[in-house]
Amino acid sequence: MLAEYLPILIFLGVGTGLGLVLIALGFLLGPRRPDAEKLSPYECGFEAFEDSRMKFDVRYYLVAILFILFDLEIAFLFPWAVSLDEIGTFGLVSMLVFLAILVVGFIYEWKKGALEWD
Amino acid sequence: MEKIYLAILLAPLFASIVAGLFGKWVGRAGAHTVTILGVAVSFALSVYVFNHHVLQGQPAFDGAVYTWLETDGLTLEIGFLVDQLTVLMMLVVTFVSLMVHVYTIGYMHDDDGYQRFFSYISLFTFSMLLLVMSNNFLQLFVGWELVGLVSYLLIGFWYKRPTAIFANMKAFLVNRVGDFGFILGIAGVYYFTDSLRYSDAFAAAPAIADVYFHLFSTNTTENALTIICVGLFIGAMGKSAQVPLHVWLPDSMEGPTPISALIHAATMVTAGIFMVARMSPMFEYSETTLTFILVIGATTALFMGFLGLVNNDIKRVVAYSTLSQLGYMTVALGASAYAAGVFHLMTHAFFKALLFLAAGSVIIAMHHEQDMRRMGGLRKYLPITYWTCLIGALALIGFPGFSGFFSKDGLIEAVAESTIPGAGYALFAVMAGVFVTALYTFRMVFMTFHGKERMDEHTREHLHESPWVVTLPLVLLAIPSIFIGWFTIGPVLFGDYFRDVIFVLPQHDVLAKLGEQWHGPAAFVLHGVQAPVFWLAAAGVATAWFLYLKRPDIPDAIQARTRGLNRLLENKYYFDWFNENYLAAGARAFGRIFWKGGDRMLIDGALVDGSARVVGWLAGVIRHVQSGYLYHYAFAMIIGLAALLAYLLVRT
Amino acid sequence: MSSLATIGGPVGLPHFLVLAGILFAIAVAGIFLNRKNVILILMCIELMLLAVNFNFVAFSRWLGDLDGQVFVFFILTVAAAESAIGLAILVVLFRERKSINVENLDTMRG
Amino acid sequence: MNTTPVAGAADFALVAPEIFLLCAACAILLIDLWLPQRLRQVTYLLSLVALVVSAVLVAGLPGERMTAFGGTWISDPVAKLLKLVTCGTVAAVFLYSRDYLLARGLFRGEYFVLGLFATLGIFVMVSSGSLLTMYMGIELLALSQYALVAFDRDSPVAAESAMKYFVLGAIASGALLYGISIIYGVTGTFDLDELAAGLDGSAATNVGLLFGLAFLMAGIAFKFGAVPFHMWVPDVYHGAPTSVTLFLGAAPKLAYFALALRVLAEGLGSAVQAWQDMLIVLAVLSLVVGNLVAVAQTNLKRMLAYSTISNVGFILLGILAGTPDGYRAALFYVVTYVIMAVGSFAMIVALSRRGFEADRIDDFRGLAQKSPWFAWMMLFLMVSTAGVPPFVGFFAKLYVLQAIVDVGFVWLAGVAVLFSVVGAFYYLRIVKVMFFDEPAPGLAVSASGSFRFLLSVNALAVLALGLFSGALLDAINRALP
Repeated sequence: MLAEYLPILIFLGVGTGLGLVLIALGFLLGPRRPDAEKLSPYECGFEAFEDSRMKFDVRYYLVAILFILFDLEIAFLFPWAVSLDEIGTFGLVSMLVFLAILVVGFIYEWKKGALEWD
Repeated sequence: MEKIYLAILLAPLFASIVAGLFGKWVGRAGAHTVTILGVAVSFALSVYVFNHHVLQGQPAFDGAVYTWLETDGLTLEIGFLVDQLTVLMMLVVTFVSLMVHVYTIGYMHDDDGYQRFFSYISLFTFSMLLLVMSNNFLQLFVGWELVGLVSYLLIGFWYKRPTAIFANMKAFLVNRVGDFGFILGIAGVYYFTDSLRYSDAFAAAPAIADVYFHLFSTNTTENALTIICVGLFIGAMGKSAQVPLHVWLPDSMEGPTPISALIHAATMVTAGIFMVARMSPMFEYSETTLTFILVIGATTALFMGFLGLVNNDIKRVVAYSTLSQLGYMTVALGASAYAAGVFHLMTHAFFKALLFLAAGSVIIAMHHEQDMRRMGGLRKYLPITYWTCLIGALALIGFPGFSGFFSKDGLIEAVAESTIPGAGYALFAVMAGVFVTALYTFRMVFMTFHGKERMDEHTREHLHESPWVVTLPLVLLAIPSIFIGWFTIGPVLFGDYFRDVIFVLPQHDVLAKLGEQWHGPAAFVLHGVQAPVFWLAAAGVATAWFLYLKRPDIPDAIQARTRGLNRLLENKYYFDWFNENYLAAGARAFGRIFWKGGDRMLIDGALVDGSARVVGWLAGVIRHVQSGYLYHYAFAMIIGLAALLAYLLVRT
Repeated sequence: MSSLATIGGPVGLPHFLVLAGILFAIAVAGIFLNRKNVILILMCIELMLLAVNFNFVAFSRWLGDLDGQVFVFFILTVAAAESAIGLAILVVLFRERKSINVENLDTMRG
Repeated sequence: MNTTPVAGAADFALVAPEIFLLCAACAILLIDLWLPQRLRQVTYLLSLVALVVSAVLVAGLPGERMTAFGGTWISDPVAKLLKLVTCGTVAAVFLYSRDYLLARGLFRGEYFVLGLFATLGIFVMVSSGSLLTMYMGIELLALSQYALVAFDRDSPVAAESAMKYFVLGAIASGALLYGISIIYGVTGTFDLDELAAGLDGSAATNVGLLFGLAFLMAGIAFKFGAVPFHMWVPDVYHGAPTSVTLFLGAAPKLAYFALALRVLAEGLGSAVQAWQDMLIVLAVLSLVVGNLVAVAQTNLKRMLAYSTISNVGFILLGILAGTPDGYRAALFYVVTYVIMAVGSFAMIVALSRRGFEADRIDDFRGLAQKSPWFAWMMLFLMVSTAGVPPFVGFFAKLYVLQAIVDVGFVWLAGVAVLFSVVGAFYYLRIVKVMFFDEPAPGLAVSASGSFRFLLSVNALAVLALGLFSGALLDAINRALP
């Protein structure tokens, strides 16, 4: 059965090979005349202000955390929506309860000020 | 009735907890009020129980009030066996304890540990009641150990005195030897009967008496019951201070005087006697044990009396006399005259507590001076103490009509009737003991209250009679010391007070033989006056009078002539010396190997310290695994998981 | 179960199981080989849960039983909650320590 | 799982306490948002009320075994008993924590809400009839606990220990899930009853099942803190605020016991041969390592953590006996252990003040002189945990030993006794320090009246349960007939 995957393997091989060859060609054939301006970091025509590996603001993490949590309700909503016909009122009420609990969390974060940037 | 028994038992415990834990809160007055109340309640209820069982003749109670733990094969219960013997002990314990509580108010007046002390003595009363009221061996043992524990705490009460610490250590160690025997005995009972109840053990006793097995070698057979009984008696030897486990008792005089009176005279030391009497249905079937008891008791009775002759510390003299009297009781047990032993126990409790408290009163008056050589002529300063002390002394020597007379005379005559091996030696010892007792008792009386006043000026000026809380117990104890024998000897020794309670085989029943000649207490007194026992006592008193009042120079001369004998006595037959130099210090011979070497190196060093060191070292090593690094922790979990999986491979 | 390999087409249950096993092993190895960044550990944990999900889905398909896939939904949610809490702890840790280096987490030991 | 939802009033009646607890926790979370700091006590009181009401609802559940929601939920006497004990324990923890949190500016609603959610997690675990429900309970409890440990945001050690706990916990739940997935693959079900019905005597030699079991066991062992999955215990107990340690050390143990009981004894009962051997290794290692390392500790919280590990060894011993007697003994042990652990940690709380955690053993020096009553209470707790009669700890150990001797593991009992003796050493060291050392400067019990009262009741209960151990034993015999 592995034979069926042979085209994929060939494709992978060709892709990798081609990429490597092109890079190698550029490296070998391209002219190299570095000067100070060329080696300095380029940032929209300005001098770089700070280390490019700067740390993200902690607030990004907060938003990320909240996003993950609320994003995942989709995982439940989707199969629920698909099978809503079969599960009827009981399913509807169940989902409402689930969302209500989520809303409690949402109120909490709102009131705690997690949604304000400053 | 169960509720009343429980109340008797728990009232002192409750009082003890209040005084001990809330001592600061209830204050001094609160502490002594609550403990005295607790013991008074116990005493009053004991009187009620006495009335119920003895005067009204209700049957004995034997049953569990609470089943603590029940697993297959083993039932641990808290139960009571309340019969004539128990009631008698309950009365003695609670009464003496009550007196001591009152007396303590005066004696410990200036002590910092006032509340603590009351808490301890109430706890002691509880433990002792637990012990005597028990209907099974486990509870007996718990009471036994609790009593020992409290005694241990009390001897070391003044824990800042090094001698007190040493004394309490000694008491602790010596009692452990006894306990070892005791545990073996109890284990034996359990092994043969699968039960810890007295009733089961008693019922099985004749059967166990027929079991023989090889213990020491295949050539000799040992009787199972004998082993059990000897084990139990070794326990009794520790608690009741029989030779050679007696060494702790004189030293225990380091404790406060009320304790000497309560524990080391009246109650705790009698626990062993009580126990043997309680177990009479077992001991009766083992004549070997009875002979053993007889010989040990006789030796204690006579030789501990001699020690009273040379001691100058007033409390120690009383202590040695206690040892000697305990020997008497033990002899009675050995002669199967259990009733006589218990009877002497009872009378002794009264007059010995009296003597101790009187000695305490003297000590208070003398500002904690205990050396009789610095006393003398105290009669006019301490009249009440003197008269009560004299009553105690007369009772102790067995002066006809006093309580001690009835019990001791009955006891000696019972021994005279006994025919078991060793009875001859015992009879000699107790007869000679009478003379010795009289001699040292009146030596003490004369040296303390009569003769020249040998104290210094300062003390003399401040001499005055003790306060009423001290003298009241003296007077109250003096009354039974005189009279109690009159009323009780008939039913207790010769009547049926102990029928159904104490079991005696017909061929051993010496008291029954005596009973044939019993014509009432008055006749007994008359008979006593004509008997050699009285004359021996009288000779003792006369000798004391002659040596210590008439010609005080003679004792010194005698001492000078008989230096060797004197040294033997002053060193208490070298028991302590032997223990310390041979037993307790085996590089100083067997002792240090055994005690220091064995204990320090093997137990403390190798087992306790050594194992502690090994444990500590191991702990140090293992804790390095706990490095604090997360990946090490994760790694450990992976290793664990891998091990579980590897196990799987091995398994399949 | 000799036909294990053929169920679910040419790529059978064993392949999924092996793949899940390898993912799980990589995740575990990542956790204790990585000694620098706590965030990497969080990622490894996610990977581990994904490996488990692979297992569940594969078994569910093979058994023809939906329960396994239901379980996967729950795991997904829990994994999200878990990483949320992980990140929150990470933020607290960084604020206190100014570092999320795994090697610095050793003030308590023994 | 059925395609048409089967859930009627009867099903919901059996989960009434859980529904109430969930609603109460959500409501308290919201109420707390609008409360000013000075009214924070309201949150605290409401939480206690919520626990009491839950307990009342639990008490109203039927006394026999019933299932709900297609077998995923079990309501039986054990669950009832464990839930009641949980309510009591958590309430006690809240009460003990109040002053501690107030003194440190940690008196926030989240502590109580998280505590309630953890309680809900315990409830769910205790009543699980399926591996899925069990997993949800485990995670609800675990996530609440991670958050609780990191609750003091200004403490570097707390953050560190929370991180360790979280990472290791996540690995453990990964392993647990992996195990569940394999078992699902082998048996085709999550339902514990079906699992039990589907397996027979050959289960103990079924390689696939055993493979899953090994992973599952790793997860369970981690939750309990059994060696070698114990590494988180000392660090977390040490690093977390003492009021949180108090929580971690007590009620969750009941849930982990339920986890072992439901999954191993009920679900995989026919593979007893297999998990028994694994548990023997875990139990012996726990006894050895827990008791040995505890000796070397100077920090009381760490010492108690190692003591927990050794006690877990005992609980596992009871479970591994694999007999009803063994389970009963383990249940007895876990209930009494929880009571003793709450009391012991509460003593630390009692002695600590603002800016001073009395968590070193030296901090207890001379307590008997400063506060004899509490010294005695601590003595009761320590002596009981060491297993000295007549305290209840003794009976707990006794029953476990009896159960394993009955199934022939005399050597195991020997090991357990030997290391209990080692254990007695470090418990008694506390007693020695309290009664025979000179008082530490500034030592004092700073606690409110209700705290003192509860602690006294707690410690005296250890004695009372020992003296009347028959009552507790009866309750347990009824719960696990």
